[in-house]
Amino acid sequence: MSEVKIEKLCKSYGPIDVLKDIDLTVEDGSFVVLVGPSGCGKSTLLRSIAGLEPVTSGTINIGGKQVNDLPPAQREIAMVFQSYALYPHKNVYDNMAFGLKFARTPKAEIDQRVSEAARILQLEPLLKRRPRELSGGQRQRVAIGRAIVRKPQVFLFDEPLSNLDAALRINTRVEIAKLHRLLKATIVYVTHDQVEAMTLADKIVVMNAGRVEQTGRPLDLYYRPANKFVAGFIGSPAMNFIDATVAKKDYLEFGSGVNLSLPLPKSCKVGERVTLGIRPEHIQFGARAKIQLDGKIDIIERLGEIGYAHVALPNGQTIVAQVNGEPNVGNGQTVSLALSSQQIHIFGEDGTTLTA
Amino acid sequence: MAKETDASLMGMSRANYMRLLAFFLAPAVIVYSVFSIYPLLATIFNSLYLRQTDGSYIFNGVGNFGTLLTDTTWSVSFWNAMKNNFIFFLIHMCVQNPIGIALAALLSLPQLKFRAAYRTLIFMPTMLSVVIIGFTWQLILSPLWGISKMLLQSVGLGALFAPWLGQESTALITVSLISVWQFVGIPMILIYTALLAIPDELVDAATVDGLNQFQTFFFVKLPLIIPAIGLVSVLTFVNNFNAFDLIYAMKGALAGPNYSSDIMGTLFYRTFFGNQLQLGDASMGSTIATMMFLIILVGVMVYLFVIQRRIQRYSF
Amino acid sequence: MNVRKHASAFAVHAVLLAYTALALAPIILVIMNSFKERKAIFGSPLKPPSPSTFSLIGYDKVFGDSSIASYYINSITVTGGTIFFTLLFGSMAAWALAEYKFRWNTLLAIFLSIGIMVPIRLGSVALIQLIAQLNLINTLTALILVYVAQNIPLAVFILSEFIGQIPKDLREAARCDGLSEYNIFFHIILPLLRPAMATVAVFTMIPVWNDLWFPLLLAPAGGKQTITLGIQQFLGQYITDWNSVLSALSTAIIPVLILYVIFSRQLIRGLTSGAVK
Amino acid sequence: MLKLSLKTLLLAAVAVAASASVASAGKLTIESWRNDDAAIWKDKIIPAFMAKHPDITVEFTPTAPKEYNAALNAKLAGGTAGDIITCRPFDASLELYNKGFLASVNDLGSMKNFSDVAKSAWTTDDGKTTFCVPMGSVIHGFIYNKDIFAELKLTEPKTEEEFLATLDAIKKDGKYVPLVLGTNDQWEAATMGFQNIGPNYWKGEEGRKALIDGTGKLTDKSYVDAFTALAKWSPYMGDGYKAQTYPDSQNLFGLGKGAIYAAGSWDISTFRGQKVNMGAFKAPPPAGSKDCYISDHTDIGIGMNAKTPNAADAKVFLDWIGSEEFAGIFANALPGFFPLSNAKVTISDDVAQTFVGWRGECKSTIRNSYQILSRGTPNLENEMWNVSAQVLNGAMKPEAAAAQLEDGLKKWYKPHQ
Repeated sequence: MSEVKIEKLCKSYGPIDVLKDIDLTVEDGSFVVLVGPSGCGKSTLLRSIAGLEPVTSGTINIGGKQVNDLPPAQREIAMVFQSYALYPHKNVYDNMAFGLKFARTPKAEIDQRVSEAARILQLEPLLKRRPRELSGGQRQRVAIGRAIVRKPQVFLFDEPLSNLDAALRINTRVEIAKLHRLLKATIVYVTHDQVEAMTLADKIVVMNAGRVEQTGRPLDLYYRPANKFVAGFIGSPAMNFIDATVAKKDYLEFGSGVNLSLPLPKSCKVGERVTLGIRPEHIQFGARAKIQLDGKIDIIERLGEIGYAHVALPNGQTIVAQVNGEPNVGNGQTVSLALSSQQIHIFGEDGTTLTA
Repeated sequence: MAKETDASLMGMSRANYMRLLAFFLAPAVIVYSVFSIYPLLATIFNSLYLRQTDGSYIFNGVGNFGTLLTDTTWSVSFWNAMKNNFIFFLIHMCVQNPIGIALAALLSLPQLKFRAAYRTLIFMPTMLSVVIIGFTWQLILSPLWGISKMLLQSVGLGALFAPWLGQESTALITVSLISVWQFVGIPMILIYTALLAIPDELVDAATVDGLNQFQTFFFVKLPLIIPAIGLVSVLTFVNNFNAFDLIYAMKGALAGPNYSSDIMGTLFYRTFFGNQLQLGDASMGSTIATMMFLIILVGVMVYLFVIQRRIQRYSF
Repeated sequence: MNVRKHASAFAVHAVLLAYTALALAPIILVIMNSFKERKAIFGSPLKPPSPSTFSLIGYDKVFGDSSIASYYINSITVTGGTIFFTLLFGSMAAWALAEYKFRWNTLLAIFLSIGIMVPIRLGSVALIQLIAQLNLINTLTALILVYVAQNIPLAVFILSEFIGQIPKDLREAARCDGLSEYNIFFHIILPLLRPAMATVAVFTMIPVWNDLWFPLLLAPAGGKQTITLGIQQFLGQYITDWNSVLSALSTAIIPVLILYVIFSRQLIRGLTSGAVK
Repeated sequence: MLKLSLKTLLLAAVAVAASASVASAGKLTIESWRNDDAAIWKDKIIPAFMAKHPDITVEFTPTAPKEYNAALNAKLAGGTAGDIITCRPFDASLELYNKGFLASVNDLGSMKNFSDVAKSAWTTDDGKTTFCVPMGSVIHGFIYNKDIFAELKLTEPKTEEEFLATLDAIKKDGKYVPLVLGTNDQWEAATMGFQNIGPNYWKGEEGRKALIDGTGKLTDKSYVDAFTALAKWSPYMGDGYKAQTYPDSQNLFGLGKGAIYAAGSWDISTFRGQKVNMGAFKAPPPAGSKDCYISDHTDIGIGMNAKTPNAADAKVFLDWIGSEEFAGIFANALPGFFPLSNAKVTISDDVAQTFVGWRGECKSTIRNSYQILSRGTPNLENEMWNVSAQVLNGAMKPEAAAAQLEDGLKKWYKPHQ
């Protein structure tokens, strides 16, 4: 049972609060991704779990045992670092065996564990090499191997793919996903890349400014963001946001005569300032629809099968709409955009999602 | 060095290109050749001549070196100075550099408070002139002023006090330790820089691997700063075989008692410039200087071609 | 864990504090006693000056010897001149070696690096004769020339490493803009070299300011003594007068310490080539 | 700035160099190691000369004693030395004369005021040319603190036996350091120790000359005895005397913490400055000796830079140095340096008078290592410093010390081979 349970975790450097009241449960065998912009505290949270950062208050439980006062080595965790942090003066075998030696593991067992990890990661031919004789992807695998041999309850990954090039990143992402299934390991994974988060996670934790903004399964976050921050962070290209005023019941004014009649959550009050959010992929061209905005195309980026049109609204705002191969739209053209009413999000002035 | 640019690339005439090179290179090369290389060569040249009792010089080939190394008139002093110089060097290697490394290790600990203040203050003696340092310590160790005796007595070790600077068995060690005290800042700073270059994540990785701070230092950091330690060692060697000021300031040109603190630098000074009734001897002085030159050269070569090649350098 | 952590932090500070005290005590002792009267210096050397033992008599004598001020000016001139010419000549040569292709490039680089390994001091014998022939004995020019020659190799070494790190694009862009090679160096490269120059300046300054050897050989008199030599000679003169001795030592120490404390951050950064955290 | 060519740079460098060279006619500069006496030269000696010769300006520019030889040699070689050169005795100055740096002073009128003995320290081996005007000699002996002697009811010792008894008495009392002398700087051990008491053993000039012509050896009983006498001092020297420097010794006695100080006469002015109530006694001869001997060493002379542009003025100055007037000023301004001229000089300082008074009671000699014997390698004077310090430190037996000196001399000096 290797569950990670974090309660009321706070951390501050002097007057600066880096982590504020974090509650988080990582179920046994699950893959949890901490995601958020840089400086949001996700790495600090991971390092707190690892025991590399002392916490100010709150508790951390791993496998049902409170580990707040345990040094990293006794927490039964293993960590894969962003820069891999391989010992440059040791070969691949020794890098993997190093921690075990210090834990006074019998030599035979070290051998057995290292060769098993090497087999899983296809590192066998590289065992005698030094880190500098390895490619980036190979180093990455050694770093993971070093984690595996520890047989930890929890794997901690700190942006492990950010030093790889785009192609390798996708490959390794898949390998990590496979590895997770193979090892049935509990994983806490930090990244700032929402695509990684979406593809890998059983559960995503979106963090911002030291707080957990929302926790949930990837698609839950995509379809039901709790607030404007999560809505904007998850999904690519990002969700369009248009500021509006509730002029009357179910009626939004965007300024310069741009208005929209649509069903609004009941909690909306007349005169309230809100933000309408809609993802580019939920906008259609030309179709006559109930909820529709007119604008002029500034520029279209075509990626092949799909494209993105940047459309200027009469009130000066630009929104991005997905173009699904329509060949007849072009720059400078005036178009009508149909918004799918199920996919419209309305956020209150404080950014929280207003629900019906 | 593929990045160098040549004349054709810049569309310059050959004459203009030479003028360009001369403009940039001549000042440095001229000053360096005239005031550094020429004197070194001339010294080697001088060492081939012999001073006659009437003050004139005759050509003697490498005879001076034979005299210096084998004729007991000179060789006793020479080997004594050589031995003392090695002791001087060994004390620096075994005391100064380990202390420097230890201080650097402490200073590079994460989350250390007052790091900058410690670093600044510990480096302070290195800033001061050897003359001042030598004199200051002479006062402190002086049996007349009695400061060190008082200090020892205050911790109940008064009986340990001795005129360390005046005893044959302790003079050299005492002077060496004073030099160590002054210059410990240099290995400290160089090693500290090397330690800073080690990525934090590597230390974190070691922590996760279950190493405590001592083990992290010995098994992770230390192997990685070996190149810096090698550099510090060769610097120590060159500086120690060049040392002169401190011993001259504290023990005079005769480096007593009974030449027990005599090193190559003082022997050279005394021989070349003379002392009291001893007249300066330019040729034997040059011979000693040339020997120092050779010793340093051998040391540096050993470092460059034997030690440095075996040292593995790591990029992080 | 917390207790253990505090205990180890305490131990670290205890060690560092102890060493800092060891490093500073002799200096403090000298400065403190220089403000005391003779009897108190000998009677209670470890006590700070009190109103009854306070005395400036030593300083009167030191500053009565008006040459102390000129010694300082000599030292500043020599150190400043050395740093200036070392940086100018050194960066010019470093640039040529790093940037231009010519037949003797590598050989010249090796030639210049001899000076890093072998100290010029061993050539003192011939150097004196040379300086004498040039009629430069007892001039600050002699010292500056020798120090510049002594420091050029290291300067070239550090600066050419640094020039190698300046993006090639920058020079190419300048060439495309039609700048002459001279202008590229003086207007583009030189300003970019500032951090490396700070390092070279520090490595040059400390030994030059503190050197006793060459002032002793090349400019031992004629009012051209540097402060280090001047103090050494002053000590010789007033050796039994401890008020003067301690005041002279303090006079030599204090300005250096003040400058050091003001600039220590830059200085240490220079020494660590910018790697200070 | 960019037009600045290499040529301009070089021109600038030459200009800087040229402006630095010195040329000061009409003004005499004196090179000296006597930085202790700078004030006396400036306030007393030079004004007295300039009162007579208002057209000649004189400046005294001393160098620290430790660096004097090296600095002077460099300056002479570089042509930047002063017009007047203060001369060390014997070979150091002879070397300068041989190299053509010092001019002959044979033709100076005042040279007739000096005896051959006085001139010997600055005369060529053939005795034909003198190159420095003898200025002063120093006498060795012991200075004691009168107050301490009064307190402990002691009297001046007359013999070696009494001397040791006196030291014993002071040691027993325990309040004062009996004999103030340190061995850190080494030279005091030889100069204030060995050369101070030695002449009584080797019979002054007789022994000294025998060493030079080879009839005497340093292993002779007289030298071993001198070292043996020296070795007896150790128990009476201050705590930590092995690390005690010369200035330490001066301070120790100057502060009234020591009773007897092994002295050179030049120390008188130092202790006058520290207001010590002092007296002096000469080196106590060993039991059974009929005559007494003192070390009265020709220590300081003054000559002319052969390349001076102000030769005429310099000669006027040197002639005045040889005069009776200078002898009077010098002797009284610097009690402890005794003029070498035949002129009758009254010395007002009572301790200095005591010192000079010994000339009438005992036979004078100079230090035995100075003439000729320190010309080769190993250097006898250096060796003497070394072994004397070791004997006092208890690190060497007197016989071994004497043997080492003789061995060294034997290596290069024909008459001893």
